[in-house]
Amino acid sequence: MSDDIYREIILDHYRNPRNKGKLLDADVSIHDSNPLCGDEIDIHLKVDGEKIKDIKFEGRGCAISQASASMLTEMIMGKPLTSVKDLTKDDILENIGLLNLGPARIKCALLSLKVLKLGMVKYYADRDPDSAKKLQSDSTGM
Amino acid sequence: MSDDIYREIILDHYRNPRNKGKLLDADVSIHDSNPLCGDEIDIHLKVDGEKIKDIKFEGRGCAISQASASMLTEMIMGKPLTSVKDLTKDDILENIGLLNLGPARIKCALLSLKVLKLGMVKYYADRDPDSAKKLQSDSTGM
Amino acid sequence: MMQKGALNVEKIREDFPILKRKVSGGKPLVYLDNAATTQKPLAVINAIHDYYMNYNSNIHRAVHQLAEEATIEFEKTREKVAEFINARSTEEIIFTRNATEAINLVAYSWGRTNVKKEDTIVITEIEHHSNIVPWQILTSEKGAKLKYVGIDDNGYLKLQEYVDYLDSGKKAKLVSVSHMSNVLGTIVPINEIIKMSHEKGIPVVVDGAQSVPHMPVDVQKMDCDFMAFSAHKMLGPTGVGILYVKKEILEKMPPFIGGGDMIKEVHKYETRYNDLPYKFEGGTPNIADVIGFAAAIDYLNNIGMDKVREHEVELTTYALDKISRVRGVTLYGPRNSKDRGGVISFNIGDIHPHDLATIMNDHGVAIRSGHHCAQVLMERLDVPATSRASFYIYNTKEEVDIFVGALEEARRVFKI
Amino acid sequence: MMQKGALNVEKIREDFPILKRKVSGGKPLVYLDNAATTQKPLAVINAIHDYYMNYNSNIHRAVHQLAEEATIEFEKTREKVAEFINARSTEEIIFTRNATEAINLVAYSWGRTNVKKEDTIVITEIEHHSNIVPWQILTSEKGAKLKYVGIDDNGYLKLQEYVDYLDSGKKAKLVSVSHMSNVLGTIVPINEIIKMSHEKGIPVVVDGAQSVPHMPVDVQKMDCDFMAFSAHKMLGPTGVGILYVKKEILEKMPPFIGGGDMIKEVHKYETRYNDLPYKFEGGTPNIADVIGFAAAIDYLNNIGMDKVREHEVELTTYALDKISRVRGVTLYGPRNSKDRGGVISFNIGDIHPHDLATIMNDHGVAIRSGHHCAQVLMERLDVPATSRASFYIYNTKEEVDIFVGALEEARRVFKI
Ligand SMILES: Cc1ncc(COP(=O)(O)O)c(C=O)c1O
Ligand SMILES: Cc1ncc(COP(=O)(O)O)c(C=O)c1O
Repeated sequence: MSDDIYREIILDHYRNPRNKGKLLDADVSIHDSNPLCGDEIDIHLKVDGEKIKDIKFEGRGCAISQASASMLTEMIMGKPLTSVKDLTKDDILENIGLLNLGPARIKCALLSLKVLKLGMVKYYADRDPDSAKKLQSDSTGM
Repeated sequence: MSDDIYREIILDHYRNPRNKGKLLDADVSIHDSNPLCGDEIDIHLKVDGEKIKDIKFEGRGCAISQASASMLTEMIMGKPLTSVKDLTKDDILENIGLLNLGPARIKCALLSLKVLKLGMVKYYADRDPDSAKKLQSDSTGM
Repeated sequence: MMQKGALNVEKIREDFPILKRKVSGGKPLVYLDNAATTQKPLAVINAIHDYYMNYNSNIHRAVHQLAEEATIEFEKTREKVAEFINARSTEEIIFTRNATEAINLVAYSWGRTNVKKEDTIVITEIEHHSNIVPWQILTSEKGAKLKYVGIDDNGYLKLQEYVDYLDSGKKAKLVSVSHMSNVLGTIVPINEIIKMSHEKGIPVVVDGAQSVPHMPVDVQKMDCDFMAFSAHKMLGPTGVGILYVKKEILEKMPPFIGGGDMIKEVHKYETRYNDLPYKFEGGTPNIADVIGFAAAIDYLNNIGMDKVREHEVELTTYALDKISRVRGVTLYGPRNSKDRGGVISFNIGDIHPHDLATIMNDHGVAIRSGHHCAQVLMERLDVPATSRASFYIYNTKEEVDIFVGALEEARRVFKI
Repeated sequence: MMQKGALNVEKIREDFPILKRKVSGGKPLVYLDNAATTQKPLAVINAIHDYYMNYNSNIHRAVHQLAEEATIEFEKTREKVAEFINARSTEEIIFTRNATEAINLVAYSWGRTNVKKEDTIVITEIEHHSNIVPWQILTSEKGAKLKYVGIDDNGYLKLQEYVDYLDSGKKAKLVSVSHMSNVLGTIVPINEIIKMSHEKGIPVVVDGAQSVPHMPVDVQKMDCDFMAFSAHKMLGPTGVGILYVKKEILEKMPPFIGGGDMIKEVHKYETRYNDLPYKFEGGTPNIADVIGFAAAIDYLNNIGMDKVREHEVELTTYALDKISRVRGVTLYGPRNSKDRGGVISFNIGDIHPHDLATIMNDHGVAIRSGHHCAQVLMERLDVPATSRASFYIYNTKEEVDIFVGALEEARRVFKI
């Protein structure tokens, strides 16, 4: 089991995270942590019209949460907001290739998605309250 | 069982309590209730030198608590304080002829003794702190 | 005979091992003290047993298999509770020790934040001490006032008193009211109370300790802001209470019990609290019993709360009729079974309720006697105490007959 | 081999059914998460079962036989707890939901009465969140201050900091300190702390959540003013905490949870509270689990707390030695087993503790990972999290070996 989870690519993203760091002129920055284990993620977004122009993350935590965040940034960099908005849990789990995580570890894998959704809630708050509301409700229970 | 408890004499004391009422020139008056069931007893004592010159009680509650109080007043009226001070649970249970009460009902039977002890704590507080202390500890857990 | 009733009681009784017990030297147990706590079906007893035998573990914070299993089962109960009372989400369901602690949570957290000097909190004369004392403590601390809505001589709430109070322009900060009296059985017109209160912007706490176990309750339909009840009064284990709070209110409430599990991040001098509902659950929860409670909810759902209510109305009607024929009996509370739960309070002659309970016990009949934690109501009824028989799904008309027979015996012992 | 140790562990293991369980697809369970919660012996599981099968009833207020039986058993536990920690009387023993609620009771009741603006409450860097957050809430409400006593790099309390603080003439209103760290295992010099504090008239709360289960504790010898601990960490059921308070202090404390059972008389606008300890136990208690807890105390008494401690020292010494030989391991806390409990925190290479716990779990080994509800300590250690293995009476050296083997496996998986 462990060998399936901690594949080369996960360890690589964990040890060499992509898009890690601050983003000085971010449009949105958001922070959250997993109360169950203390993993933390900050996401900084730069939005250019209708797409993600730049994204960076900061964080600390387990290989799963950090690799997942790193892989998420690669996945959505440059993507239109409309598609990013609708990302599901399964998209993320597929992206990192971990479909068999137990309920505790799945929270690690989804923390970056949760932070991303909360960031987009902030972004849409005034621009599109309906989307903000939906994203908010998506993010609860993650 | 019930027939053993609710003998003629208990019902008689319940329905025709002795020494019931107020005592206007009491030296000590004390009130307590049984939190488990709400039975209430007030005892008023008039002490003459070293003996109980007069005693009255007020109260409401079950046949056991009220008959026990009534029988207690008869038992100690005119008795020297020194002997009243040392009354035990067993003395009371023997006095009312109920030796087989369960833990809930025994509290009813002993409520008047508890109140009496607390009254004597008050009486001895300044006069004889050691006796007061002993009586206080006797009364807890009754 | 039972087959004709709302429930198949004979079958239900087989699920409750304790009902086979003999007491008082060989008498079959007739358990009529259900308003105090109910008995537990084997499914609940086994769920607790199974937890300790197979997957006992602390929850939420660990990765190992036992912890995952325990966490899943624990949170399943929350889902079942939310569904049972039709809450919008599990975030609105907080586990406490009992209904009492649930009401105290409201008084401490919401109360201390919102209640100010001279404010008024409205309760009623039928309240259980658990819905009186927390408000006495709060109002006396804040210099606020407590107002009681009265009852009439048949045990019905004098709703008009509350209407008049509001109409006269007087304000209330909060209304807290029992949905069903644990002494009189009275079911209060909770929907009206809530509607009237909301029109004036007053939130309502419902003490559902007696209603949730005995009838269908839908917090969204009722639109209450808070609701408290206890698992042990509805087939569940002791040690589990439930507080329902509307999410938008809960979001603004400060925490109550501080400690592990209710935090997101603790630093030396500041702390970020956890998401709902965990923010309100400090320390290791009563894991085994919360899990056991799920089996109780399943059991009740299987029967159907409509049927539970129907059975109790039937039994109460039967019992009221029988008891009222016993000479010397005084009955308290509404006489129409549709307006009340299966809780019958009474007195008989000059027999004190404790003495009556002792005599009943000799016949294997477990009833409760005393003030039932409702001394304000006792003062209103002008009695020091009452006797109380209360029913649940496993009680039968035959048991009512045994109970009434024992009443006649009591008259003989007391020579009345 | 076990026969040579302090305990007959093989025999003890037979009393814990869960230890026969297989996890992660067939691996025998190696349960090393005892600081979070311990497993329960059959005697405890059966006591709860027996209660529900035979004499489940609400207590204190009723006359019938079930209620009497339940009340007697419930109060027996109180006697056993008092004896176990050598309290002077059962009046000093309050049942709460858990250690967390016990500490909150002190903070709400004693704290709100006694702590004023500008007062200081002293705690330490090793505290569990349950002994931090209640004081943060209290001090922020009162405008009071929180002071932390630090630890040195070996995990020992810097007692001198507290000595200096007191010597400099600074005041403290209360000291609250963990007797044993749930992360480092450190046993603090509690007798000195209490003696020093009492010389300045400062009362002391002892968080005994980790010490009472694992070593002999005597509240009279220690002379603490308050002590909190949890049944579930000492073979008992979930849902039961204990607060010990010296009677003379308890007598002056206002109530915390208001409701049924904690009152003597309730009137509309005033209430007389019940005798000790009932004044502090509002609502229906967790009856079944309090009764179950008695069986846990009996079990520990049968073994002897000296022996429990001896066994853990032996096992900890063995484990510290073995773990320290694994390449890449960093150990936290005192290295001398005499100064610590059987709780071992560590990290290994760049493997995050959650990942390590996942790998351990694959080998059937249940350890905990994370901040262990001690984030202030994590900040002090400058790590986001640690892994933690913790022992109890049923753990063996063979289990330590399996655990250490799994550590080596983790190194392989993470290629370090
Ligand atoms: C030192 C310490 N204090 C307090 C607690 C809180 O115990 P509980 O969660 O049972 O309230 C724990 C256990 O988690 C602990 O280890
Ligand atoms: C109406 C009502 N409210 C509150 C309570 C308190 O419930 P608990 O003792 O479980 O906290 C009870 C039960 O005794 C009750 O009948």
